[in-house]
Amino acid sequence: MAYVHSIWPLAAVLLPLLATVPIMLSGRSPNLRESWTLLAGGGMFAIVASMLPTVLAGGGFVLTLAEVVPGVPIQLRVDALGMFFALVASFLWIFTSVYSIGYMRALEEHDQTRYFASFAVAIAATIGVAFSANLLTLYLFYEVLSLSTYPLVTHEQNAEARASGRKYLTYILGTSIGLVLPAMLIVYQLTGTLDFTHGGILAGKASPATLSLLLLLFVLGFAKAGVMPFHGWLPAAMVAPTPVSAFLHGVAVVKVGVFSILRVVFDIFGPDLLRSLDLGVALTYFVSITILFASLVALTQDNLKRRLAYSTIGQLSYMILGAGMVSAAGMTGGVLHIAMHAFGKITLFFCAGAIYVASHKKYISEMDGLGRKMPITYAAFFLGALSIIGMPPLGGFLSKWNLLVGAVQSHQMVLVAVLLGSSLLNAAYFFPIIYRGFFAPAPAGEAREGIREAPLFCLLPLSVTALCSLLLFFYPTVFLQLVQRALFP
Amino acid sequence: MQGIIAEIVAKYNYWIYVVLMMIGFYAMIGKRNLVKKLIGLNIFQTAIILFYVSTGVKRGGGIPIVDKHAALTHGIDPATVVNPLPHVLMLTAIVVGVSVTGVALAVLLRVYREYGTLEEDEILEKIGK
Amino acid sequence: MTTSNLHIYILAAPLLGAFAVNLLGRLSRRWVAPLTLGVLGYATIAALVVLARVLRDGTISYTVGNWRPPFGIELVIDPLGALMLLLISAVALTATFSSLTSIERELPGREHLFFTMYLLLIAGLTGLALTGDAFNLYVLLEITSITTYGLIAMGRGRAPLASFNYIIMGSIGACFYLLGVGYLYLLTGTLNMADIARILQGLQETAALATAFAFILVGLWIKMAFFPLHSWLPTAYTQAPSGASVMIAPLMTKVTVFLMIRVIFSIFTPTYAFFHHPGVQAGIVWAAALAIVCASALALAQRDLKRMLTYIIVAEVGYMVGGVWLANTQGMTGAILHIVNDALMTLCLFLAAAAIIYRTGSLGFDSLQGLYRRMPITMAAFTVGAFSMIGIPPTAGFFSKWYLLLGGIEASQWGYVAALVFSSLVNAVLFFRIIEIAYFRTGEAGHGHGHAVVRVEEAPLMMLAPLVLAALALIAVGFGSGPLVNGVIRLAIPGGF
Amino acid sequence: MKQVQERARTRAVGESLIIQTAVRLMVPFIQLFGLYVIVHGHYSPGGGFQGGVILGASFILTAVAFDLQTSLKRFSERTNAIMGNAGVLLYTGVGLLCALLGGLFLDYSALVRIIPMDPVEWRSLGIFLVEVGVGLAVMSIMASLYWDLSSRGELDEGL
Repeated sequence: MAYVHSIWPLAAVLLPLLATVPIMLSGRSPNLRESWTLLAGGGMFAIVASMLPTVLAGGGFVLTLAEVVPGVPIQLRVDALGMFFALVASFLWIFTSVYSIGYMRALEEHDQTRYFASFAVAIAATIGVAFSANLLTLYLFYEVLSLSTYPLVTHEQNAEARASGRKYLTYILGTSIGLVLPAMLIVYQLTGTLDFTHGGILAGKASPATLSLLLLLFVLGFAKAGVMPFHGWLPAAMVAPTPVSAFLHGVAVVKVGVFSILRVVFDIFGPDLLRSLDLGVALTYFVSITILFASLVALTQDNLKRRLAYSTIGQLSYMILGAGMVSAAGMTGGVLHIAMHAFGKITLFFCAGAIYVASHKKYISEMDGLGRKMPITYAAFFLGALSIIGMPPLGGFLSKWNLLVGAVQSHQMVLVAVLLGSSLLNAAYFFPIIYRGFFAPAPAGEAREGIREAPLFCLLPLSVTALCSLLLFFYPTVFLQLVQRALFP
Repeated sequence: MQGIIAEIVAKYNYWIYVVLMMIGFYAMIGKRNLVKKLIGLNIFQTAIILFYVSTGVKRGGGIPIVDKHAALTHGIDPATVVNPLPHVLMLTAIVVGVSVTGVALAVLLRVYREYGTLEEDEILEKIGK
Repeated sequence: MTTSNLHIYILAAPLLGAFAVNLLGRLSRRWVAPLTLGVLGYATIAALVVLARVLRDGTISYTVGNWRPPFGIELVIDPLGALMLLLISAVALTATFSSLTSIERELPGREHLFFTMYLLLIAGLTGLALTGDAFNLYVLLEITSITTYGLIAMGRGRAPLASFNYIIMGSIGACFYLLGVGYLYLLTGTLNMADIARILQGLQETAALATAFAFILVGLWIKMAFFPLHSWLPTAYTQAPSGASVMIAPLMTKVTVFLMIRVIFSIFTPTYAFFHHPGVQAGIVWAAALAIVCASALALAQRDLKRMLTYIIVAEVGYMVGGVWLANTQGMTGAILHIVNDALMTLCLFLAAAAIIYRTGSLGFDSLQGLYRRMPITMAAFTVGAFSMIGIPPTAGFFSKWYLLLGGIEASQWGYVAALVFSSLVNAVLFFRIIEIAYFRTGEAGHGHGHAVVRVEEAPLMMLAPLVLAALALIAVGFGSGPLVNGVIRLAIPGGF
Repeated sequence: MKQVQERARTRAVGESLIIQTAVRLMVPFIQLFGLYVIVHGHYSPGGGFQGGVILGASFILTAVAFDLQTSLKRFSERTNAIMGNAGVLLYTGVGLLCALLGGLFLDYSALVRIIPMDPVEWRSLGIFLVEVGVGLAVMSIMASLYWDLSSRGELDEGL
């Protein structure tokens, strides 16, 4: 692949980062502040999209910032995999911003300036992760993301939020410093480079035992991916405002974790190495536990956002599962699921937030009959849930189908069972919500006159993302092409 | 046993400094009065100074002050004079020691003004309150 | 041999400045600030030029009074020394802005006395970076120590007592060093470092050399507060006037670590120091690991910001000692880079502490509540310093930790690697605890929806500007660590191990 | 004679006429000797340190025999501090002057540029200047060490 030296990757990262300055300065005038946010979001998406044709044509962009360690510069590079992720993230950020404005204003939240500033830094870091050319750069942006989302998690500032923030940092920083950093150093020690190279850099450099240890360190170390046992931060982080949950769990944080693992699996280890050492199989079995267990726990949750959180934990491991299969269809499905799950889950979170804004309800058991009051929200929720479960005609079907094919191709009937079983569980924890919303009688003696649809700023994004989930089933071409480019150039 | 005694006798000067040093060391650690600690420190330093000075000694060496003209015409036989360099070095070390003592005494004055005592136990008791 | 006098001016400027401040400051206090800043500004610029010159032409040797070494006193400025020279003068210059302001309040009427000692201390540190003579090193070490005793004793409350403990410990350290040099003198009959190294080549088997080495090492360890010889440091640095601690804390321990490197390289040679006594090298790395773990754990127990920082300093000394004794290029690079980075981080954090104390009068954790609203810029800079201590890229602290860890992995010293990682995690806990208090606890009841109006009370510009500068320097050094390592530090490490 | 007796009676405990008179006689000679040691220091045993200590001792002797105030009247704290600083400035100043004139630090032969003399003569004179500086500094430090420590830093009554 030919990489062109270009300033654009940096521009995509810097635009939201620099937007924090006017956002903080215009804290007294909310309208101005929000227009900066939207401007940055739109601009960033435009920059990312403008690079899309070149990437689809097999090209790419690269920019070296500074050589900080011999052989490892801080370098940004736009390739197909990164483009795929950046496209999803930057596109969804626009809607998250719009939704945030509606949500925060409707609830008259405090410290909105800090909120929007942290948000902008977070998206900059996310794009940075997507465009990282080597593990060190990725690690850099990964940490920036961890730190910039901390104020978002602790936004409420009460004891519970502080405790969650502490938990969040303990998991995220603890694993990244304690596991990823040593693993990265060992890789550097072994190979003298950290560059993401198609086909991996580790082949023939270390013993199988060392490689297994490294893989374990990376998979567990990128705790944002929520692989058990380091998943505990995700439900805890649900104390954050809902747009944060939507953004964290739909787009940025968790996907960054998965994306990092995929990067490492594809471009540091390389599928061939995994296959030759049977590490891929070990990986799939390892994450299967998370898939099933998380789905089971989700069934028991009454708090809607917590149920979604556990659902997320399960779905994230699908993506790693796909990568671990090291078969063409499996890997395609895994990567594709990043996008499909992002659109589906962000819809679900938007809906959860819209319900909270409209009715101040957090628990599923209280939501009987709400769907009749808020039909649009619930319809969107229905679409999102279908996509996550993997039903046609929604985007989620495509990725899950590919995963199933991949499992069959690699003759892992256990995985087929896991995938099917998990889908059933998904259905089991989503359908009751929808059923209760539309068909259960409203509890007697509760005044519900005031409840109606959430404000337009909330409603619009969730409708769009729900429709996108639908459209992705019919027009997945761009994403499929990117995945093909990324995996089989 | 014989060997050890011979060793000690042959290098008796070093053993004296070791004993002196240990006395100073003991005073610094064992004594509870801050001034006594300081005196211990001085003994400690003095032991090292003596150690240095003794390294310059030569059997039969005289004072290293020589007549200018004699030195210029005949040169100096190094065996006839002790090595003056350690002495000069120790002059500096003594000055350092004096400075340390001076600063330490000044500091002790402030300690005394603060706590009204120089006994470590009593000071710790007062801090603990 | 050179005839340029620039490097001696770096040493002479603060020395002359010290007494000029004392004399003119008696006439009018107005002289103190311009003189101090002028002298240090000059030293910084000159140090930059000297560094450039050393990098271009190689090591500079300078003889005082034109007496040929080994008879005369020799100054040796190698790339490492030149780097230290720049570090010392730049950090001192930055710190001075802050201490001028805080001393004006803490020691009114005695500014000239304070800055006399302050400049003498800087002169001593500069001399340490320059000297090529083992005995001069002792004298300069004591000059720095004595001035530090004095500066610390100028603090309030327990400061004199802390200073006295420091005097006892510091003097024992210096005496040990002197004793070690005595043995070297017995062995070689010379005090010039290069000369000693030359003569020692044939004497590596003697027990006296091992004794000398042990005495010198232990002496320096006491001076640098290497755990468990650290007991004097926390109270002394906590109780010192904040104008003094902003300069002492970043520089003293770091310069002593530099001295250890200097002694190993210039006197004993790395081959002897690291490989002659099997087991010693590994043992010291383990001791360093222990130091890091214990000091970090002790830091967790503190409820006062400045005191907590002092324990972190002790832990960082463990980083550097361990890095040096890993005995490979990566570890040594890490240790030297960490000397630079740690000086800057400590400077940043202590400047922030000084600014906070200037406004709130206390550094207990309870008094930090809501500080992000009251002093946003100070706390932003503090956060950068904290991130660097934790080791989050792209701040400088990450990169030195990178090399240290790499060295540890290369030497298969897993205990040390684990200790470093553990300490980073502990630092994360320590600093986020403070960030949480200062950011999310506003001090009012409840969590207060809506905008609680808190007046912004930033520290004066004289304290704020150096703080921001230090924070920016941390990021700049982080991005520039590649050139720094390749261009300076690699040159400073002799090959052969 | 009567006056002397009167003064002897009103004297504080420990102050003795004999000692005071003796000290008054001795001090000039001690100081002269101190100067001698400084001046001859650069080519014979002695020097700035030793001479300075002797000079300092003369002030301490006055303070011990009379009281602190008397010795401060002869030689005030302020003068003392200025002389001490000036001593160091003289020492470093000479060294720096050599450097500024194109030689190395403390390379006195460079001072030829000021007054053309034999470089060897200048070396001797240069070290002499340095010794004077050192002597001044040491003298003032010895004196102020005693003054400050004996009066707890307040310079009032003394021991």
